[in-house]
Amino acid sequence: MRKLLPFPLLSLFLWLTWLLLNGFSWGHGLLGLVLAVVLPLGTRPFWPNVPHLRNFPKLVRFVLVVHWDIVTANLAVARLILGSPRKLRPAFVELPLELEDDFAITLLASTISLTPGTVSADVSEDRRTLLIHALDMDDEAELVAQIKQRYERPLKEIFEC
Amino acid sequence: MTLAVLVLLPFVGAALPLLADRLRASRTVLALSAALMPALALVLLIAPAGLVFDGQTVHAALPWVPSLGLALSFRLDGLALLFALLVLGIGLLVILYARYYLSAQEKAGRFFAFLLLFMGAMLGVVTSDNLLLLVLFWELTSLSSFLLIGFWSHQSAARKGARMALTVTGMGGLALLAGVLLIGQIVGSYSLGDALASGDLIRASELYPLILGLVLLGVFTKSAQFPFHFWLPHAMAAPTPVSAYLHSATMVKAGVFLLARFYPMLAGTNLWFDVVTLAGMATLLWGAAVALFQHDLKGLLAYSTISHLGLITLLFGLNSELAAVAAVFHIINHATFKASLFMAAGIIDHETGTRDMRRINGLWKYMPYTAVLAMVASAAMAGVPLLNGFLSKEMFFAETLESSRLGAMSWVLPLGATLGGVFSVAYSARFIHDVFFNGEPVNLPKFPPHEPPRYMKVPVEILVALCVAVGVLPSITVAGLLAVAAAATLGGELPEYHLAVWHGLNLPLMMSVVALVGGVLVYSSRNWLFRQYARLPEINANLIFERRIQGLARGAAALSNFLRNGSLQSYAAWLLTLVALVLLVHLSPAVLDGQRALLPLDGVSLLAGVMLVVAALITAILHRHRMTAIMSMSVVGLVVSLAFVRLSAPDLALTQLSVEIVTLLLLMLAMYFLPVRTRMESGWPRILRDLLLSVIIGGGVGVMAFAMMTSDFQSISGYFLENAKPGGGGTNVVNVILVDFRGFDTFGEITVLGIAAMGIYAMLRDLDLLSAPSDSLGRPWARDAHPLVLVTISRPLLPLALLISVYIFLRGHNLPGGGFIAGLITSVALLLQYVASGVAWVHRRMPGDYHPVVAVGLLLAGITGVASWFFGHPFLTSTFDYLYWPLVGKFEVASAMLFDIGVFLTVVGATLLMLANLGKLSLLDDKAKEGA
Amino acid sequence: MLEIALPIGFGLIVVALVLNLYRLLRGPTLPDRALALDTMYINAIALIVLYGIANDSKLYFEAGMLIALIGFVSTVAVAKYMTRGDIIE
Amino acid sequence: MDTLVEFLVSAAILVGGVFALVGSFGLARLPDFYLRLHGPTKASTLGVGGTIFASLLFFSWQEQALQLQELLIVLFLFITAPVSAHMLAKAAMHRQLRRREDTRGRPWKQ
Amino acid sequence: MEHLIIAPILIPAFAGMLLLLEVRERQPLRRFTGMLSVLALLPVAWLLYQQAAGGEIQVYRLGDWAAPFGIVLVLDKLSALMVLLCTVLAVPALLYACRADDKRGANFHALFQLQLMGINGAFLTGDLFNLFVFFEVLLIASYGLALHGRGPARVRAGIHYVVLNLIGSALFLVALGLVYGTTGTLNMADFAVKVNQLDGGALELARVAGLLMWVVFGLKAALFPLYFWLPATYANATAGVAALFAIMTKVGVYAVARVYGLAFEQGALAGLGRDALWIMALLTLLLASIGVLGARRLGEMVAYTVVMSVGTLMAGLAWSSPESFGAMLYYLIHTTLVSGGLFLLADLVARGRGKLGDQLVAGPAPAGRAGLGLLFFIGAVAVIGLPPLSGFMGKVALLQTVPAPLYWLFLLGGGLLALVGLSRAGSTLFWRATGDGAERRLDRPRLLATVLLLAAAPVLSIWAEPVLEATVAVAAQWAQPQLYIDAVLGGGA
Amino acid sequence: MEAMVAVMIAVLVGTGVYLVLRARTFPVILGITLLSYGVNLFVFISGRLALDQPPIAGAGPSTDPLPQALVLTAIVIGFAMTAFLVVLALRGQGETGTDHVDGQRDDGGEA
Ligand code: NA
Ligand code: NA
Repeated sequence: MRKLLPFPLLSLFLWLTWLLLNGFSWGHGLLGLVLAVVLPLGTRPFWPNVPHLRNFPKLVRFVLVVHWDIVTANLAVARLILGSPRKLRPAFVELPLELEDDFAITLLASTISLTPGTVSADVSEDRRTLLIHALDMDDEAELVAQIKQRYERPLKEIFEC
Repeated sequence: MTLAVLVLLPFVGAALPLLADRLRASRTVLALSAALMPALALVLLIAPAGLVFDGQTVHAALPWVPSLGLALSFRLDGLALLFALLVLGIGLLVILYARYYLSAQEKAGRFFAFLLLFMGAMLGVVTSDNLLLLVLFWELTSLSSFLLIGFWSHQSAARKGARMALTVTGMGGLALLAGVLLIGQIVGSYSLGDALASGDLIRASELYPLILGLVLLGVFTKSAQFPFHFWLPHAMAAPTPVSAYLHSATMVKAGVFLLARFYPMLAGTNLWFDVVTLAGMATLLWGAAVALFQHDLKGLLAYSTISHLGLITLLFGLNSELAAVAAVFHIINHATFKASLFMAAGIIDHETGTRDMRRINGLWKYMPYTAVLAMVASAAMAGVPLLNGFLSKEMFFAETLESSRLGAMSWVLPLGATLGGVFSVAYSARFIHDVFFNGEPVNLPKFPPHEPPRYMKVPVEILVALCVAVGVLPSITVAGLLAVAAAATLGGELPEYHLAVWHGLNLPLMMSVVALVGGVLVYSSRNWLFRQYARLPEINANLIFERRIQGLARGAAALSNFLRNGSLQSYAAWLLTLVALVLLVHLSPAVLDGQRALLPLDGVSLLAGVMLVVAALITAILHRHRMTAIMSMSVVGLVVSLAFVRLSAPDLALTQLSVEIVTLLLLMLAMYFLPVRTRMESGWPRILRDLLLSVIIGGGVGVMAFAMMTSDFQSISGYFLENAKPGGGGTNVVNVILVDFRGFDTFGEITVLGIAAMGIYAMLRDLDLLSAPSDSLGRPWARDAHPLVLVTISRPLLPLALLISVYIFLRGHNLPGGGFIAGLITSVALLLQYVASGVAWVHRRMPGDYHPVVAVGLLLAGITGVASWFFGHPFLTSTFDYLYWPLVGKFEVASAMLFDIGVFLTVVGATLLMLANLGKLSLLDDKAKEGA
Repeated sequence: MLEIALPIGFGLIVVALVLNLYRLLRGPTLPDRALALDTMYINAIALIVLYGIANDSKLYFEAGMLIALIGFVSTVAVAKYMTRGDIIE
Repeated sequence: MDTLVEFLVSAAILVGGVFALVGSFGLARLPDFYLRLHGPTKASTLGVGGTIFASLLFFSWQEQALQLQELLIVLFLFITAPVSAHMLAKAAMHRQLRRREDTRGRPWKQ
Repeated sequence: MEHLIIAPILIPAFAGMLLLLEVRERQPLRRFTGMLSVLALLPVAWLLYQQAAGGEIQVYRLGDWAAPFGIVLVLDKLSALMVLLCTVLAVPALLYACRADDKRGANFHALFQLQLMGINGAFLTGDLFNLFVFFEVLLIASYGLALHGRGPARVRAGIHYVVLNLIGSALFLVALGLVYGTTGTLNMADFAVKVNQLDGGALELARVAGLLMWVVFGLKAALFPLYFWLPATYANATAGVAALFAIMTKVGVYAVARVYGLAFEQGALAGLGRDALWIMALLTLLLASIGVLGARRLGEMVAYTVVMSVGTLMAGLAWSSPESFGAMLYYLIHTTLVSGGLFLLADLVARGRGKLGDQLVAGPAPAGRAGLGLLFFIGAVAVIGLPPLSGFMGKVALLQTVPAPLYWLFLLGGGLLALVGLSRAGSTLFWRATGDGAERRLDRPRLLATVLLLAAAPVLSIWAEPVLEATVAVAAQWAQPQLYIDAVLGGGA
Repeated sequence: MEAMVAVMIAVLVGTGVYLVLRARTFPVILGITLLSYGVNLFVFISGRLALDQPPIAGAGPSTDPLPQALVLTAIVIGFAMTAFLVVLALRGQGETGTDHVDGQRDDGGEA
């Protein structure tokens, strides 16, 4: 099983994608399954080290949180953009990373970018710090704490521990 | 048929000396091998000659190219016989002479081969019974003489002389060809017999002056008539046997031969008289006068030859039958004495090592025997009684007195003739006196000179003997031959004439006497004359000609380089100007007569259109800021894709979008090695010109587009819409067209892609390029080559993109998609791996040579096509069926899909072959930097 | 309702696109232009999706999906060019 | 079409359009690159998201079956869009683009 | 046997693909494959020619779709002749390349085969868009081949060649858009029928389409003022490639002949662009012969003779009588083979002279000077049109069938200029030699390839009658477009 | 709509022509690309314009599919040609040391 499905999450993801694309039918279910197995196997060499999913429910919860944040942040940022640019308080913020896994770090960076108002600008060479640009920052510590609490910690629980 | 064989014998014979040379045969054997075929030809000539003397004309014909009217047909009449005898007879003597003349180091085999080639060509000219064949042999004489004159190719003079002769006579030959073709048009046949019989027709034709001009151009160039005489003296750079043969006895006679041959066809008009006579007269006088002043022995003889050819030409021009007879007679006589004189000159050159008469003096003492022979021949040339030259010259004088065409000016002709005679005597006297007497030799390279080898003199002896025999007993020796030759020339009855040494005391004899006495007087005042001559500016025709040719070549190069100036901008402007002209001239408002209803224009489309226009204009305006231009061009691409969406072309939208991305990758790869900015280089005139072209062509194409869109038309497309599903098994008609109806186009298209990839690979291999060590702002490049976020995201995208590719591929037959787009998506996903993780990383995980992928893709497409043969169908016939599987249900299997997989693989292979190798380029550069 | 909402939606997005083009032309820096192009691609997705709704057709979905999936590769290439010069190394 | 559905679809379209415009407006108007970088995030999240939601509703209603295909667009965009932003930010920092003077913190050297 | 007609396309195509599969660059294997392919093409081309000579026009329906809906290949006498000619040229050209330059870059053999595929496809197709596709196949392959090897001059010429042809391709597409947009078809025969049913604006657009095609084909054929790319491109290509390129200009000539003969010989647009082609052809002839005279390298000189021949041919074509067309075809065969041979010879000479190459300045004598000199003499005589070789026959045929004073003047005058130029060149290269050249001895296979091509001059002369009969027969069929149209569209197929 | 498409084509062809006539390989590449866009659109519209009539059989009225297939082929070929030209430009840069279309060095000399 391990050999056939080295990355079960990926396979699941691919299978669902296939079904989303084609709609469900037995034929596509089968074909999608085949593809979901074959494609990760075929691209196996491109995956040197991938973290294993530890906690699926938390992942679901994380996704929902992020979506919620996207919506609310969008509203907030829209106000900022439409308002006077002078009032903006831009800042570069360095976020010390607790995450160690590349994949998790990337997910964190992406999440930060997806939620309006912050963009992850760089990852330090030692992968200990994430540079973030914020559109309008009130207090650096607060922002860091918020990110750590809402995104980094869940990610750590989902992929690492 | 003997005749045809006879003419072709020398050509065969040309191989023999070459063969002998190969076998390292002695020079005697070489000469014998060369002489074999001409001798045989001469023997074979005996039988037909008999018939000719009986008044018959012998014919032989082999078909060759009837479509062109070209046949290997020969005729032997008196004129042809006369010339055949000269060609073969003198040819044999020249071979014998050359055996001794050529030194041991020289490539005698080649020499004799060329000589025989020439002999064959000459024989062909004189015996042709077909006008085209005549021209063919005519040009062959030019070509073979080119080889002979240039035989001593290490000498600049020989090369130049050869080229000049070829150029001048070649030009004449081309003119003659044109003339002959016109004659053929009038006569309706290229048979010489037909043409000769159609003289009235030709002379009456309005093309006659043109024909005459063209033919005479051939004649005058070949026979070195004024003003085309200048090449002949420079042909003297040839070995003397060649001069003796070509430039006295044969080739230059081809011109006057043609006058004789075409006499019944072209002569008899005033135009003929005026042109031919005047050219002859001018040549006669010019040649005779200049000959006297030559210090080169062969130069003197060459100008004398020019002069005598002028005399013959003049005779033909007189439009009198007797004059024509005299001309033929003088041809014979001149051939004999001039050939012997050249040979004598060759002997002297051979024995003294020089041909400069200022150094050669008093040879009488050292080689009396040769001196006698040369003196007799010179006397013949001077027209001394009891020698052959006297007889024909007498006839010539007589004929000049007969003509009344010039009316009150008729005295000019005899006066000119006499004057020519005077100079002729003078230069003959110089040849005798200045060479054999006139004190002691001066500083000869070879001293003392001796008599030449015994057999080297034999040819001279024979020819001199002929001069004397004809001169003394013309009626026994030459009368018969002259009669048949003259009769053939005139093409009818011969006029009354008598060949005798003594015609009584008459005006012609007086003219001879005047010439003799005058000549001696002129010669005796030579020192004064030479001084006057030396004051004249020296005219070296060779130099002038060479300079002219060089100037011509320079001019040609200048013109060529002006047009082909090496500037792509100029070439492209020519091309586009042509297009603009087509549009300007042919695009009338009439094209806008369409009645088709217009589609409404909505705001979104309008704004999108404006965006495209703006982006395109910005691309053009800001093209010097390269990155900006690339970005604005991407906008154009995006809007074009959106336009395809809007205009019901989802397949095209997908294709355009994916191509767009790959193209941008490509450009970014290239930009690493290219300057980021373009300098302002075009001046305003050019920019305005280019703007004009852009406006005309862009506007024209736009107008045509509008005209097309607004007019209705009938097309074959209904067929595709109807048959896509039942016949092709798919509902996406575009895809069915691509893989089925017009699968062959697609086969070609993927081949193009594959070839492009191959060509790109070939260009990239071992290409050294310097990449920029810093960015456009002068900063060193960033350190982070493989950004973490990019790397991490790129990896799951690979299986995802592959999944999407499969999806796009499978649905292609029925819905937008297909192998091509799927292939591009896969390629982009793979390229992303390269971008994110680098070449080395990727190549550790997958083979880096994409040639086989392209090959397999193309082969798959090809084999799918071929497979239909086994079902009895043509290439690329597709088949499909519906299969039922439990659970899965009904699904379609089409051979076209296999073809589409071929497309997919080709696209993937080709794209990666191009871009991955382009990406690798920097690795080489890095290595180079490390090495440095 | 939809007849009103759709044109307005189209209008909003097209105006967004025009603003993107403005930024692309205006620059002033290369990253600005690249960002503008990237945004245009994204707005184009929205446009295509709306077009699908307007025409009640799902045929245009793949075009949007294609941009979403691989459109960013262009931006990545340009960004990599700006930082490293060499996009494949 | 059900009025409620139609209302929801219309609303989603308008939300999508507005956020797309706001994002692009920010891109056009904000004073430095790093600020402008925030604009497209709107477009790629709520802008596209709104239209996709509209599309989902619309086609699900039309075909009376759940149509989730369009979700893939959002999904893919969520995967890829942050990478663009990240890479562009790195490019901007490398080029040491001018930032608003009152920006706190400093970009990293590349 | 019915599939034989596609073999001239598929044999080189598959050979090219297999060569591409051979990744280890085993040169002998590659050479073997390439030679095998061209040698297999020889009997195929000959058989096809024999079939076509029977008079029946064969139509091959690709994908089993009838014209005008599917693409058809059409084998008539003209296309069969061109395919045969291409094959005959390809064998020595490849032989030479195998002994000379094929290793100087990657993928030579695959490119060579696919080039043949493109050329043969262009000759055989009966569909205008498919003609475009095969044009692109042959062009992209020719780009690769033209750039084979190294050197700035080659790249410079390559850029010019490629860019001009890219513009040409764009123009061709515009023309095809107009063709489809007015007549609604892409099949050549169908187009010929439909174009005569047009009127009004559509007819005007079709006229522009036709004229744009002439421009495009004129660019391929290298007519004035579109020939400027040719001398540098050909002169800088490696010898085998240049020899093969001798047929490339003829593809342009063929394309004009094909489309003109079908659609514009008679009917609504009869004589379309004929006068312009005539004038351009004459100017080409004149300027190219001036170019021959002014050339500074032998390769360039030969390239200019190729342009000269294009002028000669196009004028013969523009005269548009069956007789002149027959004569033109004879000349086409002659000039293709002989100029191919001269390109090889130029390379032999250049190699023999070492650093000086084929520059027309005095230098060391190449090995085998006498033999090479003789070959040059033969080639020059043939190219100039002097008797007794094929050029003379061809020129006489053309002069007889194109009785236009200006043409006579330019053809004969051009011959004279070429005579002056070539005699100077020959004299400089073979007579003015100083000392011995770079190579000790001539390479036999290279010499053989050269001799094989130049042998065309005497062979075509000796057997001028059968060849002329054949080309006249080709012309007779060409002059009856209805035969072609009926074969393609007829029988309700 | 037709007029706007015609204007688009005109501008694309016009700018393409202008850029093709520049002296450096890079603008020529841009020009060829723009020209291709314009020409592809031109071929495309030879089937006339139609809104929301994708050429899917059995799905209502359909626009002319043939030009679409032709343009697809043309796009692919155009891509191949552009790629070749780009690499050729690099080769030119590498061998002549300049990106001038005639290989003229900026100092006026020839490589
Ligand atoms: Na003397
Ligand atoms: Na690289």
